[in-house]
Amino acid sequence: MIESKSLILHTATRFLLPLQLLFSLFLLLRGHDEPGGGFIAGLVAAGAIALYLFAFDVPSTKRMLRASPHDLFGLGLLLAAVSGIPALFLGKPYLTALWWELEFPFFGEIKLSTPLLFDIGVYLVVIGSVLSIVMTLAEAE
Amino acid sequence: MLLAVLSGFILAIAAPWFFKAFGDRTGWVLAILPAALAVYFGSYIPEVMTGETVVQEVPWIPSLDIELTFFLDGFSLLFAMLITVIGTLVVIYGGGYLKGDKDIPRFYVFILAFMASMLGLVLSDSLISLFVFWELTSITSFMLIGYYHDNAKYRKCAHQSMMVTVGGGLAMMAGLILLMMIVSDPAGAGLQGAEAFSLRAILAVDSGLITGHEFYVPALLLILAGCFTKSAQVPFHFWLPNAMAGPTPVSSYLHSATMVKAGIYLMARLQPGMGGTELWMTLIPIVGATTMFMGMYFALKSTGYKQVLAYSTIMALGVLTMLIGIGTEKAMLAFVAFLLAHAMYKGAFFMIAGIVDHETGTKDLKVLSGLRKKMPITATVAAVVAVSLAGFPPLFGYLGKKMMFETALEAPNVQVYILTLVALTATMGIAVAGLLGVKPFWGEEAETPKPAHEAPLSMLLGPIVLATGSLTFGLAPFFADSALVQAAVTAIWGQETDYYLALWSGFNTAVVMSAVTLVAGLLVYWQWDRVRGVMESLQWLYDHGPEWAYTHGMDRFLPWIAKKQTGIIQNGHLRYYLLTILLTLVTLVGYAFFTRGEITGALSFEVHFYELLVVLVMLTAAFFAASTSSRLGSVAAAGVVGFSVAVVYIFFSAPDLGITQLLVETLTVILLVLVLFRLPEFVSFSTTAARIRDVFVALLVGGMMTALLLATQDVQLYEHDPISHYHIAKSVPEAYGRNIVNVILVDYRTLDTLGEIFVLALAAIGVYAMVKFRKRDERLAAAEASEKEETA
Amino acid sequence: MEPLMAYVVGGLFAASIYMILRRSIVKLVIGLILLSNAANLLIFTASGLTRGAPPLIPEGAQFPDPMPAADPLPQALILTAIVIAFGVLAFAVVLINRAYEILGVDDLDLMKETDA
Amino acid sequence: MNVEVLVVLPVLLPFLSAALSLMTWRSQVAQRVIGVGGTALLFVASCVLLYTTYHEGILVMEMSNWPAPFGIVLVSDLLSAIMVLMTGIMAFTVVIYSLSATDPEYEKFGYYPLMHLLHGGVAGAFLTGDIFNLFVWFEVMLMASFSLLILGGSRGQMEGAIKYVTINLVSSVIFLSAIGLLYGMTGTLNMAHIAVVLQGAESPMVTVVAMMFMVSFGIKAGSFPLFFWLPASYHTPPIAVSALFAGLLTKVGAYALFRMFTLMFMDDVQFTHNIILWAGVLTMVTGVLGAAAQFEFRRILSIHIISQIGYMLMALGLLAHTDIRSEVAVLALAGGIFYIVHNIVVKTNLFLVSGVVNQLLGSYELKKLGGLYRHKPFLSLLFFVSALSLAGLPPLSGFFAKFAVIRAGLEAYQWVPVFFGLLVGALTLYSMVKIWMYVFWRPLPEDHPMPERLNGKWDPKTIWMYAPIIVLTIATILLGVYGEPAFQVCLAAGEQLVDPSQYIEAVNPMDHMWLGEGE
Repeated sequence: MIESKSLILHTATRFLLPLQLLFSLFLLLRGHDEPGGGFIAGLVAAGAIALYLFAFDVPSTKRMLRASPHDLFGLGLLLAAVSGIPALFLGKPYLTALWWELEFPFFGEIKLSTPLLFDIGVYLVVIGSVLSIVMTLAEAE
Repeated sequence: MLLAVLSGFILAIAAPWFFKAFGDRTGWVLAILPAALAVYFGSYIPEVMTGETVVQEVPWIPSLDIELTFFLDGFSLLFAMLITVIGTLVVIYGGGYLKGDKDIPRFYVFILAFMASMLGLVLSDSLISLFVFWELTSITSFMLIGYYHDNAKYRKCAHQSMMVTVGGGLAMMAGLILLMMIVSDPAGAGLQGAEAFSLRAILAVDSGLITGHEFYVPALLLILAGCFTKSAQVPFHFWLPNAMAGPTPVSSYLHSATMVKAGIYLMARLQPGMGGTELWMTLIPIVGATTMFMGMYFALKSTGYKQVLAYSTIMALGVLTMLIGIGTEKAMLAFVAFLLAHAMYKGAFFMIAGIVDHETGTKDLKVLSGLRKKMPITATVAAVVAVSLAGFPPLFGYLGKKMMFETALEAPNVQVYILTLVALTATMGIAVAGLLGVKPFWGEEAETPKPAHEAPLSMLLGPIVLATGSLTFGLAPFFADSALVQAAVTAIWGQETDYYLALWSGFNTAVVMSAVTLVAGLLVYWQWDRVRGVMESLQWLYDHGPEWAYTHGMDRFLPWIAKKQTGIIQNGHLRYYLLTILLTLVTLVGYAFFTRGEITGALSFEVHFYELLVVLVMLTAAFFAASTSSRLGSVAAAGVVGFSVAVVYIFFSAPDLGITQLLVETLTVILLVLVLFRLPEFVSFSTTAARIRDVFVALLVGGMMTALLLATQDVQLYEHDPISHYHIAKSVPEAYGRNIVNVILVDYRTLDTLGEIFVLALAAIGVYAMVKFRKRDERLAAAEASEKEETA
Repeated sequence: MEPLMAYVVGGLFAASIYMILRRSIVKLVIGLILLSNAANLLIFTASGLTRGAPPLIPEGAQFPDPMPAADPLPQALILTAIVIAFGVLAFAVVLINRAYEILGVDDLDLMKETDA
Repeated sequence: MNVEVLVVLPVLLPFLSAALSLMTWRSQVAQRVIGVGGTALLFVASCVLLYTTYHEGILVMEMSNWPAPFGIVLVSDLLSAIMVLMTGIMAFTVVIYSLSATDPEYEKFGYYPLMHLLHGGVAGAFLTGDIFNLFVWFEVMLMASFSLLILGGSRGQMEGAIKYVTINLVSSVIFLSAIGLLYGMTGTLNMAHIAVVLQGAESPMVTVVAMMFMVSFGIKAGSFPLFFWLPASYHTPPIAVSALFAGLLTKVGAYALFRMFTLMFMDDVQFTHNIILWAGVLTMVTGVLGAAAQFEFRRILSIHIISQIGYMLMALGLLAHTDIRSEVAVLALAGGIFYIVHNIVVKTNLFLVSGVVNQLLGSYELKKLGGLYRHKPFLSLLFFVSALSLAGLPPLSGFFAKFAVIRAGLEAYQWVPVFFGLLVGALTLYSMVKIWMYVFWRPLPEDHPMPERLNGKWDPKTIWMYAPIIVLTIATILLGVYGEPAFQVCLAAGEQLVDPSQYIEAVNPMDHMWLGEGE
């Protein structure tokens, strides 16, 4: 495995990672209106963590993540699949979009919706899967 | 009647438990069922004799026009009686014959199941349910022939009989469906639904409508293929002698008295509807007569007791077929008489064969001699049935044979052929009767492998009953005549006949023939060894008959062609698989294209310079990737292609696509690089010829795709807007999203996306499983290896 | 532009087909990657190409600007197809790696044990 | 909840099971409980779905509440419902079988989630009424099958997987390209809507694109000359996986052909269906000959799948030679569907039996096996029944399936296909009897030590292996001797297929037809 122990890379990665993750969240949340969305956001986040992985190693990446990639994509799948179920109880077809407009004290009005939940599911699955593949390969060394 | 048939199957399933309860006496206990059925069917005799037909309608699979309706007329009744009476005797006999054999429960299971199938066959009204039972008899027969399955040769025999009879059966199925199509032709009889498969309904149709139909000839030939194979007619006869691999009670019941007569049964049934044509009256008698002659010829040549019986059964089946083919009124009477006579004497003979084999340990007729002192009852019975077989008065066999002569003398077609063969067969028949009934029991007493002694009652019962039957019916033919024969003849002839059975009906040609053949036959018997010597000198001929063709076909040709084909098609080369698939695609698409399509799109090349640049880079990179011998170069080039594709997406208004493609391409290249360094460098593998071929195919496929794109360019089959206009219009007001692509992904077409993330997850699981999974032994080996290293 | 793209797509197909017909498993898998790109471009082209009109609706508007915008549906389909292809190809890439480790060869002509 | 919810359950349940199963990755017990529970629910749901569809007509659910043709619809007509029921049965029985047949090692590497996703993908493919969505389900199903195929990582699996993956990817690319071209021409993805647009369109390019679909599905179905991936791979994975593949996967391709070439591509039947017919004939012949050359239990069974697919294609192809609304056409399609049902049951069952045989004697090579009729008569009986059913002998399901197809063939005057249909039946019997003679009748080879398991007492642990086999064997018997209900359903399904207007009306893509308002 390409394990550069260079200090610059370490520092840069440590510094970049939160920014990248934040950026990916931004992409995720604005995806419904501008280019972005679960896939792109997930790929960006996965790329960021992969960079961290190359800079450090698998165990420390796992520690940093505090969850195994399997759990990430398992959760994502569950979230995505379940996001369609509430509609069933309202007598609507599976996956029908439901919208709630919530007032938050600081952020103002935020539209919460099942498509957003679904997109978060997608986001998690993309991160989980890509990381799982990359980490598996990295560990196989 | 449904219950009568089903009870056999049910008892068959229960038979192993009966065996646990009753042990050696199981045969006697189980025989109660066939005996009861015999009584049950016997009780119908008075009714059926008056010309009544008893019908029980049972629906089965009406969607396919299949019924399970049963009917009982004289002919079915005759068969039902044979099946149940001989069945009773055989079950008892089998119990004695196989006593101590640990597989005996299986014998009971299949013999009872067989009996039930056979009953179903002769009682069925629907041709399809008849066929179902027909195949069931083949299956049960397979299991019974293979009873001694530890012996490789016997297994092969069972296999052969199954393949031949089932193969014929398949042809018959097609024939039966064709027959259905004939009678349901609206221009003809126009039978509807299940009626068109009903035997009774078909026979009620004017036979001209059937024989005049364009499908008559194929239907007849296909049905005959089934009948001929099942009833062991030349050239399909060879399986029957081999079927003697089964235990003797099986041979006696299935391969002599009942199952092999199924074909005869069906032909006789169809005779009023399909008979009477030149084809019928020529083909069937020729096949029948030939079979008859060949059967007797080989019977005389054989030396094993059961072999002789098997061939003489073929002879009898030939006679029956021939009589059906001749198809006159008298022929039908002769047919029924001969059928009954044969069932009785041949059933008895098989059981005697079993007794002899069982009690002496050999069935070689060259060895057997002078058993009469040790086995007096057997010898007496054998003598009686031999007389019947030879066709001497006053036994019933005589009646059958006399009627046969009389019929042959009035055969409308191919009379000379028939008469010649009849005379020759009768002559040999006398000799064979002698071989079976006289030679083993009379003369000097010979050594046998086992010290001979009389058989137990269970085994003697069958032959005694059957021999008594032959004697009674022979002495008092009116008894059989009035009870069964006339009713049966009426059933298959369609109306009552003027003929009747009598021991003496005046001095005529038939009597002369009987006398002449008798003398000649005795002569042959006397000179048996010499005759056989002559016959054996023709061995080469026998070795290259139909059986040779069958064996070669099955054991040589089929595996050869199968291997050859598999070697060519499934050759293991992925490239050839892909080539075949791609060429198929190009051929089908290309053919459809050239026969109907055309390129209509306007070839406008309104292109921006930077676009041209990107696609040129893309193509160059693609061709570089394909042609380079550098691993890394190839990967990099593929990456360039991917990135140019992303640029194209962005140029043409697809920002989301562009970004995704960019990210995915990056990841793919990373993965490739991660993995590639563990793989060897390219080595030039393919030959130049292969390369040229592949370039050619590649260009074909590429050209096809280009042509398709160009040709569909201006094809717009819809009158309205594409559905995406709806997506655009509703995106803001109803889906609350301004990025329409994303709205499609998470709202309009969420299900696609759901599936897609499952694919991603699956890929991750797959990769994980592939890399991490090590077989336990593999892991153990690895652990051991590392241990060794450590100790070292 | 579409006619040109038709030829480009054809070219991509040809290159990728040529690659999957090679004996090396590495070429095979690169060929598969190109192949999926080619198919995506084909869909993209088949439904018509539009310059400079992404299917995005400006804030406060009801319709994209300018109109008519590019057809968003094929884009969504391609996006799905890209991600699916990524999953499958990642699997394929690892598969050839494992296959090489286990079989010890990378020549497809030597991989014919499982066939008759 | 409306009754339509039934349509989504066969897809949703496996996915939820899979997601749960992934979350409980580390607990073997939980995986097994979810495995059995999830597939049991799937089975029940599929039963109710068929029942409801049969009695109340075609069920449609417009996913995400967007009207057809704009959103994705899931449609359950009888053909779909029948296929989903088969999925449910296979899922449940095979998972039960896996409980004692599958190496516990596999369970640590996603065996159950993969299985669930395979079921979900297959069910989705059967139910969807959207052509691109069909592609997605195909991919779900394929990806799951890829991963299951390599589980165990043996040499054979690797080789088989490379061929399987490559050829199936090529098939997917052809499929995808065809969808793209079709969308370009019709502007829609909803299958009912496409059917409406194509009706009477008489564009020559439709037939051309139809050829691409035909080739793509032909590959998935294992049709001649596109089936190579199948004999190369199907016999390599763990036996429960092989069994499920054998039962379900190729049938998805066959289903797709049935769906596309009755609903959408019906303008040029003389051309398209004739190709299917003759492809079917060649498929059955090559398949059965391929099997005759084999001496390995699983390989014989694998290659036979191809031959059986031939009958299904033949049934569909007969439409080229009948009046589409005629009874013969209905019979042909009903026969084809019944054949699929029968084949799924029997083929899976034979694979399961081969697994038991392997566990008893430790081999799949016919020449190393023997003696089972002597020592395991009950197992022998189970095999014998299924084998005869496969060969089409009465009164088992295979006979009636074949009977219907052959009868339809004769009534359509297709003598040559019928001839081969019958011949192939005989050769199938030949192969099955070959197995019977080697494995069951023949005594154990002398150099082969008698495994203790052979004479030992009944091992209660194997109950989970026997139970599914017994159930499936009873199923093949009942589909034969009590086949009327099943056949009625198949006939009704056939009637729906020959009259696509039922399907179209149920989906009703025109009702909401949006005429570009607001532009």
